[in-house]
Amino acid sequence: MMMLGHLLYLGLVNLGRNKWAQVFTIGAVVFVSFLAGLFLLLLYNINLAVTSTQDKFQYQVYWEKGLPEQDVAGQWEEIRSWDIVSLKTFTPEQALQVLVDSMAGDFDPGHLSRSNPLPPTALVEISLGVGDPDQLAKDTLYRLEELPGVERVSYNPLQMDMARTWMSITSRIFWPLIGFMFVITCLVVANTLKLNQINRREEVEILSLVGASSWYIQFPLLITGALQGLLGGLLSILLLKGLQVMIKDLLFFPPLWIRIEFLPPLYTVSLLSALTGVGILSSFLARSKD
Amino acid sequence: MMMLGHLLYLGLVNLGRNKWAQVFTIGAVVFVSFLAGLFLLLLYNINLAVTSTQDKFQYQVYWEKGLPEQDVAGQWEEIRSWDIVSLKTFTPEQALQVLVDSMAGDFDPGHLSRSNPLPPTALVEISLGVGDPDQLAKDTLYRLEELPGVERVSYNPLQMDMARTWMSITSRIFWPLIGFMFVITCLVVANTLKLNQINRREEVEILSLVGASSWYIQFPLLITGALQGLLGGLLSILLLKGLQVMIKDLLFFPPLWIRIEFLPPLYTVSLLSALTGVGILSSFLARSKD
Amino acid sequence: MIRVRHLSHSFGRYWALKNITFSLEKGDFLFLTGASGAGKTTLMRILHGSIPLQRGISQIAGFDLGTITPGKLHQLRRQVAIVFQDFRILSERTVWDNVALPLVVKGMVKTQVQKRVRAVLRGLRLDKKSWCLCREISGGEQQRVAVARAVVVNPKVLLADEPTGNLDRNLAMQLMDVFRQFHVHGTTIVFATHNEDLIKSQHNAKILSLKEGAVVDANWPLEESEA
Amino acid sequence: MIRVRHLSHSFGRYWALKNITFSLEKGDFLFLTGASGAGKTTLMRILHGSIPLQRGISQIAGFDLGTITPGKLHQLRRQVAIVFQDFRILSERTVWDNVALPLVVKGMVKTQVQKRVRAVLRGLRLDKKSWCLCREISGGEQQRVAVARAVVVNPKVLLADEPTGNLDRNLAMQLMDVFRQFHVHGTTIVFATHNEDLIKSQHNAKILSLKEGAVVDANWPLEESEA
Ligand SMILES: Nc1ncnc2c1ncn2[C@@H]1O[C@H](COP(=O)(O)OP(=O)(O)OP(=O)(O)O)[C@@H](O)[C@H]1O
Ligand SMILES: Nc1ncnc2c1ncn2[C@@H]1O[C@H](COP(=O)(O)OP(=O)(O)OP(=O)(O)O)[C@@H](O)[C@H]1O
Ligand SMILES: [Mg+2]
Ligand SMILES: [Mg+2]
Repeated sequence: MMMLGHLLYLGLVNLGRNKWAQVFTIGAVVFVSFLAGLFLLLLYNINLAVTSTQDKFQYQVYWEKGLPEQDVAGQWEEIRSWDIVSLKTFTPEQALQVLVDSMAGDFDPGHLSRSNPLPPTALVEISLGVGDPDQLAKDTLYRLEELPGVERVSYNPLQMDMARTWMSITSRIFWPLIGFMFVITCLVVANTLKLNQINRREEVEILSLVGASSWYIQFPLLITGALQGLLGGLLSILLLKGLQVMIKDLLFFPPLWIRIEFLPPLYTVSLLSALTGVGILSSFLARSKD
Repeated sequence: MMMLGHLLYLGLVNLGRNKWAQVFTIGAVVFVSFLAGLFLLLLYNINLAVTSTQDKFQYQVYWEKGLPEQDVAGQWEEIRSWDIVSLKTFTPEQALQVLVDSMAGDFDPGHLSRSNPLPPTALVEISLGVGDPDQLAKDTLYRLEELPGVERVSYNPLQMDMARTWMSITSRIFWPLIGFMFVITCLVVANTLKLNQINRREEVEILSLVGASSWYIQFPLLITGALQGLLGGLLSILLLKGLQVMIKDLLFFPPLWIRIEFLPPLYTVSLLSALTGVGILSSFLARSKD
Repeated sequence: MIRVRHLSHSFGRYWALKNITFSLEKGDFLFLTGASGAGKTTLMRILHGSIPLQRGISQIAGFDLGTITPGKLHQLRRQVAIVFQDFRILSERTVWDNVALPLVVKGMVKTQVQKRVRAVLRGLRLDKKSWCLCREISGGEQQRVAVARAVVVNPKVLLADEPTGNLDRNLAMQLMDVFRQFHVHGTTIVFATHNEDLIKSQHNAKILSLKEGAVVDANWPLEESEA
Repeated sequence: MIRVRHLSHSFGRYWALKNITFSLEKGDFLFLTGASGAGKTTLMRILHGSIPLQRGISQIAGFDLGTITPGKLHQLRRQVAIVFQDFRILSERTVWDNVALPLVVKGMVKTQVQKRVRAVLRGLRLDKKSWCLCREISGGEQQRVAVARAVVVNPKVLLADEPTGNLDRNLAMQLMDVFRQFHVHGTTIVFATHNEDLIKSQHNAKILSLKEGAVVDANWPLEESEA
């Protein structure tokens, strides 16, 4: 037990040797994981933005022309009672107004309003957040189409494709990225440990010659690796948080209105433990003879 | 002269020592610069996409209602002779048709066409690629407004803002990113050189004791650093090219139609020379005592 | 305590040891002599387990070097201490740390360690240099640190490879006194040296002379009486 | 050739050399003696420029160690060769490479280098070990490599710090022969040793004895006649 404490202490002492090399390494670990964290932050925020708009799905519903206003209004009430996000309704008059507004200045709708060519319409927005989005989208489509008096329901299938594409891109980039981060960190940490070890080669040999067990020799190296990973990770998370605070409002303007959020705790904790693990791993890597 | 060749050779020989450490380092350099290259590639391509749409600027031109068709057509011809990218023209009939098409199915435009409320319009697209975009946009606006019979010219000022915002974001990310890449690469290369040097410490000391000049001792280290940077850079560019070929068509679908392009030669060459420079730089860093 | 039979060792095609046979009992004192390159260091390193045994039989302090596993080697080395010809001390540590190392590595309690280290350093006239770094002491002082590190564990067998090469006559004699003390208390000692004065100074010592890897002379019967 | 006046040197608060004064002419042969820790190595290292001069005057082979710049040190070291007590040879290089090193570093042409190295290795009985790595040769062989590397440059001054500690009597005498050859050709030699037989074997040699950093004995007048 006392021995274990002693070995832990030796691992810590190791960090004090080759000071410059340690600084270089932890620096490199910091920068690498910072870069990776930045990438993560980017993806995470784009993801937030995409899902907050793209998991909603819109239908444009057209009723038959000339339907009594009360009937249509009744159906609007019904739709409103469904599990939807929002409903925008347009009587033929409102639709015409929108149309006219979108046109050049002094366009007189007078004669149009007398024989309005437009049907009543509504814009229904639902959330695809829960369950199978495909099924949900289809179900809602049927329900809308089966409302009496509804002539046509249009929607943009591309909208869903976009969201899906984004997800597939992220997942394609995400894991390779994380993998990369690991490999680099591993390489960098292993490199210093290697250096540490080469530097300690004589010491290790002498330790073994005076009767130290290989456990006594290897364990401190492992601790050193873990500490390097952990320290580098902590510093890079601090840096990242600083950056996030600085650029929080960078995209907070029309039409984006995106606030850059920090990574959730789960992410940061896994980042840290991953880096620590990598540090330990590389202490094994460093044992390879050269 | 012969001495110089001998020293170059020594630098090369250095690469052969601490083989694992060299592999780790060049590996780390490769991955770091690959990551940076990936970032560059991403930015470069988004930039391409943004500028290919955003450096164009659109005006919607509305003529007075009831203007003789020939007059308007004559002006269209004139606009077409300007230095513009594209011109889409709409007679009142065409405009109505577009309007009708955009509406629900069986909407009868019969009575509208008899007293068409819409004016002749045109969509003018110019390129802001050369000169001062603000000035160019204003000039074209005046020219269009001064055409006889033009009632109003509208445009979306946000369009330019978006492009500007993007540019400002990229330039904010770009240089820090490049800086980071440098720092990491520097750290990683310096680390190995440090290792190399610690490993050679005895040799260096002995060389000095038997009468070697400090030039004889330092120059090979410099060569080693440069070679590490260069080699790492070359490998990472190869990797990047491979990736680009693989993901070229990842975004080639509607509505993006983006083909991911490789970095232009200027970029790759500067990347390589920068990495080589960093290698040399870090050979100086590695000289710091610890 | 030590039993070597038909031991041969080659580095590549060069035979550094040729068919060596001898035995030592507990408490024996052996001088190993021979010209430079005769194989003295090689023999010591085999007995200490730092070069694997190639041919023949070699037993020391109850361990068989032909069958010992790497995991057990450190146990052997806690019984069999060695003074290397090139010292092998940690130049960046203090004299004290170097001498305490074999005890610390065993997990001995601190007060014990201090007592032992202090005694040994005093015996070798190193007490004034305790807190000097080993790269900052003279050649002869380094050599004595190497000796101190070996004797501090109170080994069953003490292998000393040319431990007086950097010492003047006085110190060499003092060092012999230290060795004799251990010898008296039952430590088996193998002492490689070129110094004939030292050999003469020790009575009832066994002497083994090597030449180009083979035994050329010995002052006691090498073959065991096959009882 | 060597002129040392009132030279003192301290490591921290410890005075390793105290007010040393002596002079050597071209072709002198000096034995430097003294117990372990007397300051022999320190004096040699100052003369070689590996420890900066603190107090007093020290001139060697036309260089003044008080005013020499780091950029000129390598020129001094091409005239003044040293055999270190701890050898300082490159253990991962071959014997040949180690001995050729000072010549390669000067930029000497290859054929010259070969001729010289071969001659020196033969003189020190190392020709059979030319292509062995230095970590794979015996202690005495390493010591001779260190000597070979020093004499190969044909130095004006040869500083040898305990160059026979790992050699048997025969080899020590052979090494003395090599030194004598250089001596005859005009090399100034400073030889630190504990071996009294060696000192006796050399006639007309000067002898300087140190004790705790001070000169306690010398067989020639130390103070220059202030002409
Ligand atoms: N690792 C090795 N590889 C190859 N040859 C070796 C190795 N170690 C020793 N030798 C050779 O084996 C022979 C015996 O070496 P050893 O070190 O045992 O001699 P020694 O008796 O200790 O000599 P010395 O008195 O000079 O220390 C020498 O010729 C040496 O060159
Ligand atoms: N770098 C150093 N820092 C502190 N003290 C030192 C340093 N180098 C030598 N000393 C001390 O100076 C004294 C003289 O050392 P030096 O090496 O000159 O002795 P020496 O005469 O060569 O002895 P030996 O015969 O044992 O080699 C010793 O007591 C030593 O501990
Ligand atoms: Mg030996
Ligand atoms: Mg000395």
